[in-house]
Amino acid sequence: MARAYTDKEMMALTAGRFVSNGDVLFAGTGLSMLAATVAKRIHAPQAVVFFETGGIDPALAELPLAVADPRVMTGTCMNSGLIDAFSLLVHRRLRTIAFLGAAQIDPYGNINSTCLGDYRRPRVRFPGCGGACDAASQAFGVIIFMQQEKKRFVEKVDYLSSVGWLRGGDSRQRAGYARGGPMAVVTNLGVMKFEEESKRMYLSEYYPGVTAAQVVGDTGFELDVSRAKESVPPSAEELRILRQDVDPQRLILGPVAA
Amino acid sequence: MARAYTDKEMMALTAGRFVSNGDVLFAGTGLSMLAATVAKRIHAPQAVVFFETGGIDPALAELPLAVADPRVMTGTCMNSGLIDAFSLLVHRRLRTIAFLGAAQIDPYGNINSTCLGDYRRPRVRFPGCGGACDAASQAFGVIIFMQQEKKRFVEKVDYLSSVGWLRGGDSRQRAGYARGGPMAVVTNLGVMKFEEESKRMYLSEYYPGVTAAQVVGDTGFELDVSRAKESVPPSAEELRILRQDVDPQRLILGPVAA
Amino acid sequence: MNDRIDAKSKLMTAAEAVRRFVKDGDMIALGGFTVSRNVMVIAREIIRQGRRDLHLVMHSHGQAMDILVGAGAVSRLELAYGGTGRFAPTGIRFRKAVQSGQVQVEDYSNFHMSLRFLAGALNLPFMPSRSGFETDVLGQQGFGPELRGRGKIPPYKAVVSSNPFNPDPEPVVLLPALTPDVALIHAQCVGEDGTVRIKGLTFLDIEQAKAASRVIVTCEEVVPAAFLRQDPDQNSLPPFLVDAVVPAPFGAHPTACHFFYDYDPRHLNMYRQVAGDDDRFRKYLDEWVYAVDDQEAYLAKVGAVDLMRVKANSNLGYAPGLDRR
Amino acid sequence: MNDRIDAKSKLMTAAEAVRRFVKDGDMIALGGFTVSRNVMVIAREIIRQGRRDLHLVMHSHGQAMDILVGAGAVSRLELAYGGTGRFAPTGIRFRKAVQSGQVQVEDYSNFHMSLRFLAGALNLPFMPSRSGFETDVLGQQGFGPELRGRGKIPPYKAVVSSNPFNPDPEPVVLLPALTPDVALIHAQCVGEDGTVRIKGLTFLDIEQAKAASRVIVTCEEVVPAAFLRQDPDQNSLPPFLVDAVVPAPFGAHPTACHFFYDYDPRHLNMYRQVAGDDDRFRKYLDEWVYAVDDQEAYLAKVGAVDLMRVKANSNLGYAPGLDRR
Repeated sequence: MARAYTDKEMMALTAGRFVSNGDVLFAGTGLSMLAATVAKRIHAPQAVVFFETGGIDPALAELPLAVADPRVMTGTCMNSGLIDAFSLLVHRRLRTIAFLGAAQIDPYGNINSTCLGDYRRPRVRFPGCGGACDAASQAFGVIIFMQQEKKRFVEKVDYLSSVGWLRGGDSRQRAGYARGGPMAVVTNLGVMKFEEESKRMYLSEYYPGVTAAQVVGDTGFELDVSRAKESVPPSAEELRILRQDVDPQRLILGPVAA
Repeated sequence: MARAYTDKEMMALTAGRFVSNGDVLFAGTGLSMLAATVAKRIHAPQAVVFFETGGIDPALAELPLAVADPRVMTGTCMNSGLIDAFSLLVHRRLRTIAFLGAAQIDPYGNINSTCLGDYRRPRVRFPGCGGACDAASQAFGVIIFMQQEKKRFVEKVDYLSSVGWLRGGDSRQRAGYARGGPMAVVTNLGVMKFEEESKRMYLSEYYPGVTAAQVVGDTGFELDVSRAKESVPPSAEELRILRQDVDPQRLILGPVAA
Repeated sequence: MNDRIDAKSKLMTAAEAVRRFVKDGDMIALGGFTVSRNVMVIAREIIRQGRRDLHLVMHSHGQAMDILVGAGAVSRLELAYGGTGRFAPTGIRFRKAVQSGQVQVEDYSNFHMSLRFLAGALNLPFMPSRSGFETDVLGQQGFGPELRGRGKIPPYKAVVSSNPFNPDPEPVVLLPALTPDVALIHAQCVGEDGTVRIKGLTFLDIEQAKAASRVIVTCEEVVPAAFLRQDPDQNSLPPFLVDAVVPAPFGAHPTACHFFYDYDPRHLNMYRQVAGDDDRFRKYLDEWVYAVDDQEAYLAKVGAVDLMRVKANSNLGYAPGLDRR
Repeated sequence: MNDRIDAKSKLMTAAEAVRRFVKDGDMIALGGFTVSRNVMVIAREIIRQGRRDLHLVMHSHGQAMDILVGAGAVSRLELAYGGTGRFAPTGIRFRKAVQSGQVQVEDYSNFHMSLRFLAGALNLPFMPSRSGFETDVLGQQGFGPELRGRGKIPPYKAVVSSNPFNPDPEPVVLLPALTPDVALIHAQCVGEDGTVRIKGLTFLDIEQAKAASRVIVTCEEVVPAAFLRQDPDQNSLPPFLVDAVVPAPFGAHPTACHFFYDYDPRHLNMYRQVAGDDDRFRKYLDEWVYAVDDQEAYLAKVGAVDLMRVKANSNLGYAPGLDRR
C-alpha cells in the first residue's frame, strides 16, 4: 500500500515530536526549519525558534530557505547577531534543542558535514560545520537528520565536524563537554536513539511500511534492533498543517510523489 | 597682580591644547570633560569625544556631570555600551587620548584613584580606577589632571590604580603594554612631562604668576626644572568660549573667585 | 527549566519579585551606571525586606549601590568605581563601609568587569585582557583567603598567563567569568511577555542579564509585546531571559532614565549632605525607604513639582536648563 | 593615523575603493551571511581589477565568496560554512576549488569565528571557547606548516589549554584573534560622514569592521549624517571607523538586503546551473562581472522586472509570495 505521505514529511513530523512546549529551538536550514516550525504550530506553541544569525522567535509566515533569509528577521522579538545568538545557545538556564543535518554519522552520533577523503585535498567537500559544531558542543540536546544509507552510517566518519557521544560511555564528558549530546537521529526509515550507558546508537522506531531489517541493511555498522517499534503514522491534521501552513510551496518538502 | 582666570580655567585650557584635530578623546567627568569640550570648540573641531559608557561624539549642548549623564547620549553618532566603547579605546588605528584624574601620582606618572593606607582596610577610600586603568593601559596617550600638593606628588603611590611609565625606562613596555603612557600632567601650577629615555617627570611649564620653585615646593619628589618655561596665558577668546559656551553654569569650573 | 517561557505572567510588584528571586547571600549584578538607570525600586525593596550578606557585582555604580551598602545589606562588592560623578565622586556610604571594614571590596577596571560579565554571558570560563599588568588592581586581593574558591568567588582574582600564539613572550591577564544569581535592570519599555527595550546607552545591562541565573526588570512602561515586535532591531533582551517585570514609573529616581527624566540634583545633593552622618543617613532611610511601601508612595513623597522639574524633553532626552549645581 | 576623521569625503566609487584599499595578498573579512547582504559590488570590482592571492575570512558565506573563489582571486580561506542554504548547500565554485587544491581552507565553527573577530575588535590576542574538543575542526590543520606563523596566520590553529580558575582539570580551547586588512560591509543606510546603520540582523559585521585595519561600506542609501544622529541607538558603526562609502543600490543582489529587497531565486538558481561547469562559469563572469563596469550597468542587465520582483514589502522586509522554487 502506498503511504499517504513522503519521507520528508514523516521526518519533519517525527523530529517535531521531540519538541516540548517551552523549548528553545536552534534551527538550521532545510528539514530542521520544518521540524521546528511544525512543532511550534502543532503541539508546542510556546517553543521559541531562533537562528545562529541572531533572529529570535520570528513570525515565520513564510519558510526561510537559509538561516540568513530575511524571513528570520521579521516579527522577531529581537534582531541581533551571531554573538547574541550563541549566548542563547549556550545559556545554562535554557533547554536549547538543536536540529542538525550531516553527510556522515558514526555509531556514537558524531557527524561529518565537512568532507570525504583527506581533509586537505578532499574527494568531496561539503559546506563545513557552520554553527553545528557549537550546537553539538553546547546545546542542551541535539536531534540529527540523516538519509539512511550504508555510506552515511559509517564506523568512522571521514572528518569529525560536530561531536556526538564521542567514543561512548562518559568520553564526551571527559573531553570537556558539560552538557548536551545527541538525543535522536531521525532518518527516512526511522528513529535511532543512544543507549543510556554505552551511548551507542540503537534502532528505536521504524516507520510504518519499513522493517527493522531494512534499516539494518541501510546502516554501515551494527545496529541493535531489539527495542525497535513501529512509529505512529502522521495524523491527517499534522499533515494538513505541514502542507498547508508550513511549506505550501513545498520548498523543502519537495515533490508530493517522492 | 590678580590673574584674570581661575586655576581650573587654566587647567582645562592647558590640557585642551594637547588635543589635535582628528584625535579621539576618552573623557571622564570633571575637568577632563571640560578639556575635551573646550578643545573641540576652539581648535580641534573634528576631534571626537567619547565616553566609556558607550556615548560616541555627543552634541554636548550641556555639560555632562558623569559619564552616564543622559547628555552623553544625545546627538551622538552612536549609542552603545561599555564593550563597544572599550573597542574604540583600544583600536589600533585610532589616536585615542584619555584625560584622567587621580588622588596621587609618582615620578613616573603612575596614579592612584583607589585608596590611602592599606588596601583591605584603607584610611581613605576613593571611587576606584573605573575605566582609567584601561585607558592608562591601552590608549594611545594619557593626560593627567592633578592638584599640585606634596601629599599627592609622592615617591610611591599607596595603590597603583592606573599605570604610567611604571618604573621608567622601558619597564612599561616590558610589562606587556604595547603603546600609550602619560604624555603630560596638568596641575593648578603648571605642566609636567616625562623625559624621553628615563620617563621620569620634569617640569615643562609653570603658569604665569607661578614660579618653578613654587612647583618644586608643592611636589613630594625631586623635580627637574631646568627645561621649565612660563606657559602662554589663556586668550580672551579661549576664556569666553570656556565660560559662555562650555560651562556657563560653572558646574565644573566652580566659583569665579577661586 | 525554561519556566520563564511557560510563566503565565511575569508582571509583579517589586515586593513579590524580591521575595521570589532575591535571597540572603546572593550575588547581585546592578544594572545602570553611576547616575543613570539605577534600579532604585528594587534596591529600596531589598532594604525593606531586610536581605543581608549580599555580594554586589557591577562596573561603575552608583546610587543603588550606595544605599544598599549604607543599609547594611551588603557584605562583599566587586566593582571598578563607586560613586556618582560630581554629586559624590566617591560613594559616601560606600567609602564609610570600606574604611570601617563593614564590607570587603575587590577592585577591577571597567573593561575587566565588562569582559567578566561577557564571559558569563557566553558561558566562557574566563576572558583575556591587556589592562593592568603590574598594577595593584591585579596585584592586591580584596577578598581574603577565607573567601577564595568558595561559592561564586574564584580561587584567584586574576591570573597572568601568556599569549600562546606569539612566539615571543607576551603576557596576558585572564579574568574569571561572573555568573550572578540575579541581575537587576531598569528599562524604558518592557513588553507584557518580558521583551526588554533599553533606550540610550545600554552600559553592560544586556551582558549582565545573560550572565545571571535570574533577571528582574523594572520599567517605565509596560507595552504590548506586539508593539515591540514591530521594530525588533531596537530590542535588548528576549522575553525568555526575564523572570520578573515590575512596572515602576520614575523607577530610577533620583538617577536618570534617558528620554523619561533626568537625574534629580536636589535629591542627590541632599543625599550627599545627609549620607555622611550615620544618624542623618538612618533618618534618610526611615523617610525614603522604610516609610514608603511602594513606588506610588515614593512618588507621592518626591512630589509632582520635583518630578516635573526633572522630566525629560522629548527631543533631547534630558531636562535642558535644569539647575544642576 | 585618524586619517578617516580628517577625510574630506569618504564617498567614492567601488573602483576607487578597491584601488585604494584592497591589495593582492590582503586578508579580507566578508560581511553578510549566506544569502543576505553580501558585498557583491566590491566582490565584482575586485575580480575586475584582477586582485590575486586574497585570504578570505568569514563565518558562513555566501555568494560573494563563491564568485571570488571561482574567479581565481583567492588563495586561502578561513570559514565555518561555505554555501547559500537551499540554493547551493555547498558553494559550487568553493567545492571545486577545494577539491582541486586551488585554495587552502582552514575550518572553524561559527562561534569560533565570532569569537576570533570579537578578539580582534577588542584588541585581545585570543578568546577561549568550549566548542569542538576532540573534533577534527580543532584537530585537523588546513594550512600547512609553510604558512603557519607567517603574516597574519598564527602559528597554531587553536590551542587546548585549561581553566586556571577551576581546581579540577577543565579543558578550554584558545582561538587566535583575527585582524583583517580590510572588512567589506553592505548596509542599508550610511551617512555622508560614514556613520553606518544596518537594519535587521547585523551578523558579525560590526565586530569584523572593528577588527579590520580598513573598512569599505557599500550601501543602499547615503543619507545626511544629521538624520542618523536623530536616533543614534539604531546606528551600527561610528564614522571614524569607515574608510570608504560606496553608494550602491541593490548592491547585495542576488543576495537579500532586509527591507530593501529579497534574494533573487532566479539568479541564484541560474548560478547553480552554470557554476558547476568551468566554461559556463567563465561565461557567467564575462557577462555578469567583466562586461559590466559598474553597478548601474549591472542593474540595467538584471532589468527592472527582476528587480521589482524581489523588491521588499515595506511592512515585512522581504518579498512575500516570491516564487522561490
